Amino acid sequence: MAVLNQLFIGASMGAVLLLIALGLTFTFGQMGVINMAHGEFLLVGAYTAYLLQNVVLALPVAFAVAGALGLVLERLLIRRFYGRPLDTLLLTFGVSLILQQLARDIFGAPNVGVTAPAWLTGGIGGFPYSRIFILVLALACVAAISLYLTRMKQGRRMRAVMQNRQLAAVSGVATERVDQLTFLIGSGLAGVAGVALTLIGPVGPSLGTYYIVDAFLIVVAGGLGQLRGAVIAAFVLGVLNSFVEFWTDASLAKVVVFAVIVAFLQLRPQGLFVLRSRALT
Amino acid sequence: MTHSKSFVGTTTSFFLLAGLLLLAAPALLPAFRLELLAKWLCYAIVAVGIHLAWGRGGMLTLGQGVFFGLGGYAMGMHLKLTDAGPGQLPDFMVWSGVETLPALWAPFRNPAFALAMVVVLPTVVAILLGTLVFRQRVRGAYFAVLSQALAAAFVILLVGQQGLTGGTNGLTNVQFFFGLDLYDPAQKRIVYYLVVGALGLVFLAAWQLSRSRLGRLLVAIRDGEDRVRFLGYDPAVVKTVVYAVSAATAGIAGALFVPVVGILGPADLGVVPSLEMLVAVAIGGRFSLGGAIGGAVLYNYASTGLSETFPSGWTYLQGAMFIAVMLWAPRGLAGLFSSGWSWIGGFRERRFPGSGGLSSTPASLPEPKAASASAPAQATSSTTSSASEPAPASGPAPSSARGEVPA
Amino acid sequence: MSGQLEVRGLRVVFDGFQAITDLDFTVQPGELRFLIGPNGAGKTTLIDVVTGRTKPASGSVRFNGTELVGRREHAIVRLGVGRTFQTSVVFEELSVLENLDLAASFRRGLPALLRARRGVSGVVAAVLDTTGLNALADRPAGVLSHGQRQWLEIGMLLVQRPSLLLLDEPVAGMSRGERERTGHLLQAVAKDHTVVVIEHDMEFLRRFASQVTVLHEGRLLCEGTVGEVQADPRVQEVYLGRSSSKKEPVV
Amino acid sequence: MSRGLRGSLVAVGLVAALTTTGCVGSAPSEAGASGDTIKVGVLHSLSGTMAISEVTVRDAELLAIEEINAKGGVLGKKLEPVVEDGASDWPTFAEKAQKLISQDKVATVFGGWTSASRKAMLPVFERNKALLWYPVQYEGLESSPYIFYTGATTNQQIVPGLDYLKEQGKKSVFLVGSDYVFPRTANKIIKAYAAANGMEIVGEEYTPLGHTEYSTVVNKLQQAKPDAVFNTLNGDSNVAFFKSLRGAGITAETMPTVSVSVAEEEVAGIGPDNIAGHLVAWNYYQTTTGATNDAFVAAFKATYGANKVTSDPMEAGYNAVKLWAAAAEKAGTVEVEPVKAAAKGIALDLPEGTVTIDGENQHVFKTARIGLVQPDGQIKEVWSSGAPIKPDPYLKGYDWAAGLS
Repeated sequence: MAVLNQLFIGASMGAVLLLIALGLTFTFGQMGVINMAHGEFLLVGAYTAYLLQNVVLALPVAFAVAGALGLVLERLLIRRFYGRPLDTLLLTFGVSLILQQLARDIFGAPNVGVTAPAWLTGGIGGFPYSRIFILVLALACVAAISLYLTRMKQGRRMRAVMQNRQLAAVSGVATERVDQLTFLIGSGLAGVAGVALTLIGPVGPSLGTYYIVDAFLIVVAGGLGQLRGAVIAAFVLGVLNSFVEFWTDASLAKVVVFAVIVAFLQLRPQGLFVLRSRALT
Repeated sequence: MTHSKSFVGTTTSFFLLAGLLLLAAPALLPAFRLELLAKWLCYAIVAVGIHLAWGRGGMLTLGQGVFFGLGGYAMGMHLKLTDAGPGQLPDFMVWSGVETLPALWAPFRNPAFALAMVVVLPTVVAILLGTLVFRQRVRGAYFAVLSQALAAAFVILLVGQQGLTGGTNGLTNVQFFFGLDLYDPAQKRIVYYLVVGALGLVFLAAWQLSRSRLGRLLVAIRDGEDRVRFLGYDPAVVKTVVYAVSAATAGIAGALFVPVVGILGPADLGVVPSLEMLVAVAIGGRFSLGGAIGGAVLYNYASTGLSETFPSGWTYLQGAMFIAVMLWAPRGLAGLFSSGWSWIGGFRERRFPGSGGLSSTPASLPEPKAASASAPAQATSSTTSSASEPAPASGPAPSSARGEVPA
Repeated sequence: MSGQLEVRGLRVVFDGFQAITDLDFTVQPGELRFLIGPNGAGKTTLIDVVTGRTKPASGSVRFNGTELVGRREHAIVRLGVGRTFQTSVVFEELSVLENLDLAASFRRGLPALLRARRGVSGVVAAVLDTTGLNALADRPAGVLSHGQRQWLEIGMLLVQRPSLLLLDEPVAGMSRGERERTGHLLQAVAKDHTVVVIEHDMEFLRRFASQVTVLHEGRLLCEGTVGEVQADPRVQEVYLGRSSSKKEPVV
Repeated sequence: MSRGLRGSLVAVGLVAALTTTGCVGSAPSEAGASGDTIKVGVLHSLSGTMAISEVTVRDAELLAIEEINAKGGVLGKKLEPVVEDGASDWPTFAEKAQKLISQDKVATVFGGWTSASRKAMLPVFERNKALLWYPVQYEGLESSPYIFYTGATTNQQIVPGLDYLKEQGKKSVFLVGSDYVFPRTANKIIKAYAAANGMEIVGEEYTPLGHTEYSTVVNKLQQAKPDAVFNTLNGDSNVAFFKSLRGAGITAETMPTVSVSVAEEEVAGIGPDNIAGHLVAWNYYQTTTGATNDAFVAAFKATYGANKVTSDPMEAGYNAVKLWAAAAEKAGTVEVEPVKAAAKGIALDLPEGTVTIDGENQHVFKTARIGLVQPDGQIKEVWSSGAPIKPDPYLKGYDWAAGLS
């Protein structure tokens, strides 16, 4: 029973990791923007949920709000930085500081409460409904994204740009539009993740900082821009973390997970899945 | 070497001036400010290492705090033991209920051992991580993220071992430094001079390294790692060596930080402090040694100054500062000044972008360019071409760099 | 003279796509061998395998009897195998002289590398002369013209004194005069090195090549002198027939 | 090495000049106590992870300063607060403390929250013979001659909490805490207490500060099935912990928790639904009865907004200012040594009741109160020690604690 419970906990941790990393597979993985402000997009989603006090309604609204903010950021700043990924790190670190302080000034430094709907409180057989909800939400997001990328025209363009920007550009794809869209979706997904986080964790100005390193690690372990990779990495690391924590403690679990990722990158330096590139660097 | 004799003169006189100012500072500043300056200079020492690893070698090291911490703890452990006196336990161990000195601590009573560890510990960790990571050609953003995660893991480890490390509190209340009473401003001044001396030495070492063939090789690796491989060099070795040098530098800075500030805790070594060390260098100019040092001092000066003037709102300014520098001065203030300089000296030829001569500063491109005119189209890369490597540009114009980010 | 290259049973697969299939290929010491074939024939892939950039699925590559497969790039270079890239790769921030010096120093140990360069070594000076880059020695490589870059790259190869040189389209994009000079340079080099050149330019081929190997779709199509190869109907088929839907410039 | 380097040299030169002039320019002004005002330092984290807790303590301290000024100030002079940001970074606390002392020449400093920040500041105050008022409950085992502790020490909060559990017949306890000095010391005390009082500790879990994933800890709780949980988690972690607890269907009826770092503010962030029915141990609640508290709550809401709550650390910060002012009035000066001497035995009627400074260790007498979290987010007192408890930071008065310090 304890083991079964722990397995479920691992899966649900994986789902959380997946949700927070999904947006990043777009902005970091596909566009190469080391977006340190990703955590603050989670924050935007979380505060959206706080303002609406309705988690379900907040999901689309947070997607829109965070997405719009992402678009603004892309238009104002990030588009000047394509091809300079390391610079985006510092740029977005600045953005992250500002957004955090804004949150502090608008909503106050203390945590705020988000009331979960009645049907998400409680659980079944020791499995909390909120966790099941997050699991389903994560899988739904993955399904939606892969449908979008494979079935929809815009999504296919996105993949084309990602694989070969110049070829896509000369084939008539408006790469700039695609960039905007990619950033919008990536940020929007972070907003959705932020809403989900309100079910399980604190909602305060520091929220983003708690998740940002984990999110990056998932994307790295999964392979840049690889949806499959991110899904597998998130669940494997979630389950691994939960069991190590169960047998030892939370601090050690984090260290072990890091060690495993470094060891894993010895075997697959580019993460689980690789997009081939012919560039000589 | 294209610089003229008169230029060498200018260079030297500038550094002499800066050195003199630093040496004269104790006479000009009250003890409290001098202490701050000494702390900033510790960060300046870290900056020298970051300049080497990042500015020269293209290794975006987000975990410099780890090495800073290793050096600092090695020193701090020794100082806590001497403060406690023979046979006594450091204060935090008493609070944590530790009754016998942990075996890990015992050798640190020996000053020679502790001093050696200041350099050895960071070097060994850097070599280990570097060997693992660089051999597998993990680089760019991957390396950045991994080094950041290293900082996160390191802090968790430190915090979790309270009896061994002092936990979140870290090592506090260090009073004596090899016989110097740190509570006495006059004796503390000696520590300041030590910091200045260390900075001078580290500076000279970095200068020599940059001038040497290894320095050239490092730039070559930054701009075209694969190409260097086909010149018969193993970039992994060179990168690991330089990474270790930068780690040792950070270790020295951390060791000096302890007597200067009197405290060292995980809060100074984690993800955010490590990022700040990097940001300071970016602001000053990562391609330039002087820029990196100046950036570290300036950034920490500003952060102290701003937080004194606007205690509740200085985060905005800090954030805005990063954005402004990245937008308008991606090569940092050093780059800005150098453009200003050449603009003033209008007689200077308006150089073609990318032709920074022997300068460590690419004249116009913020990110080091790939060495190639364009990538060999028929080569299927077997290497980690990651997102953060500079994209191969088809010409020197910055705009062409756009969009070739291999996903 | 050493520099014998023997490729046996080579197979290279990329994600299920066979880039090279069962290739046998031999170059004798002192030969100046040209490698031609349409796009996707596997020419560059072959060089990539020899220099350790790409790992083959199976097969062996022996250089003077030493197996190269499984060795890392820099180790292969140290065995005396040098290459250039299709489009020249030089270090733009370093001067021409520094580029050459760096290439020439590759056998130095770490302590020696820690010293700054003093003066110009004999071999570098000689190559500066050979490549005609003397006047530009102190200029950053970033300002060089296309042709000058190609020479610099060949120069970087020469200062390393490899016994086998693999050149990937060394005259692409060069003016007529530049090609001419490059051709003579190659002939001079081939006197005491083994040289393999990938080249499309038929005129260049006719003037400077002795032996030509034609690859097609990852297989060896034929080998022989320029005349023999040009006369071979299969070569004409490949370049002009149905399979040559790609716009491959055959001059 | 031409342009870039030369530019950077200019940068260095400029920086050096800037630094020197900047420092000289802002060098010591006139002393804090001179002129028409008395400068006092207020040093809390206004940025970083600790801002979440410390900002409101600053607010409470500023409120106390305002109130004192409205009544004519101290010794006929208005108080002028110099607010500094400790930025959740311990050396910054030390640095700012030094700055307040040597540059602003403040008469005293109110500040700190975490033990780490206090430990960092302690040598600065001792070295400069300056005064710090520290307003948060802490792990004890300290008594600096230059610090006044207006929050609870362990025998005023943790021990009463344990007494209460024992009274309720709880036999087995599970310890959950953040990984830092306060929870570790507190749990050491709890284990000693349990050993002496026939209680069993069935588990002990530490999580990193800022940890937000408590499913596994909760699973361990479910396996261990303790009668009660003693919770020393800090800040944000509480939110995740209580959400996980509720998600797993653990209620206060089956497994009550006693928290020592969860006050009214944190309850709002956790969501009252998620924690209602659980216990907390403090010395003050917003609901504490008495006219002084009513006035304090009213004043706080009037100044900072009707939706604001008051909490124990805020009240302790507020008290610190009032106590210092009273001591200074009594001493007739703001000089450190006379104020310290005058502070001994001062008793004031403050929101939590009568607060007396213990001359021995510079802590204060406090009434212990166990509270039950209400669904509206307020905390209802369910048990109290009746009279203020004498502070005993080294637990010298408890036999079972003999081996602890």
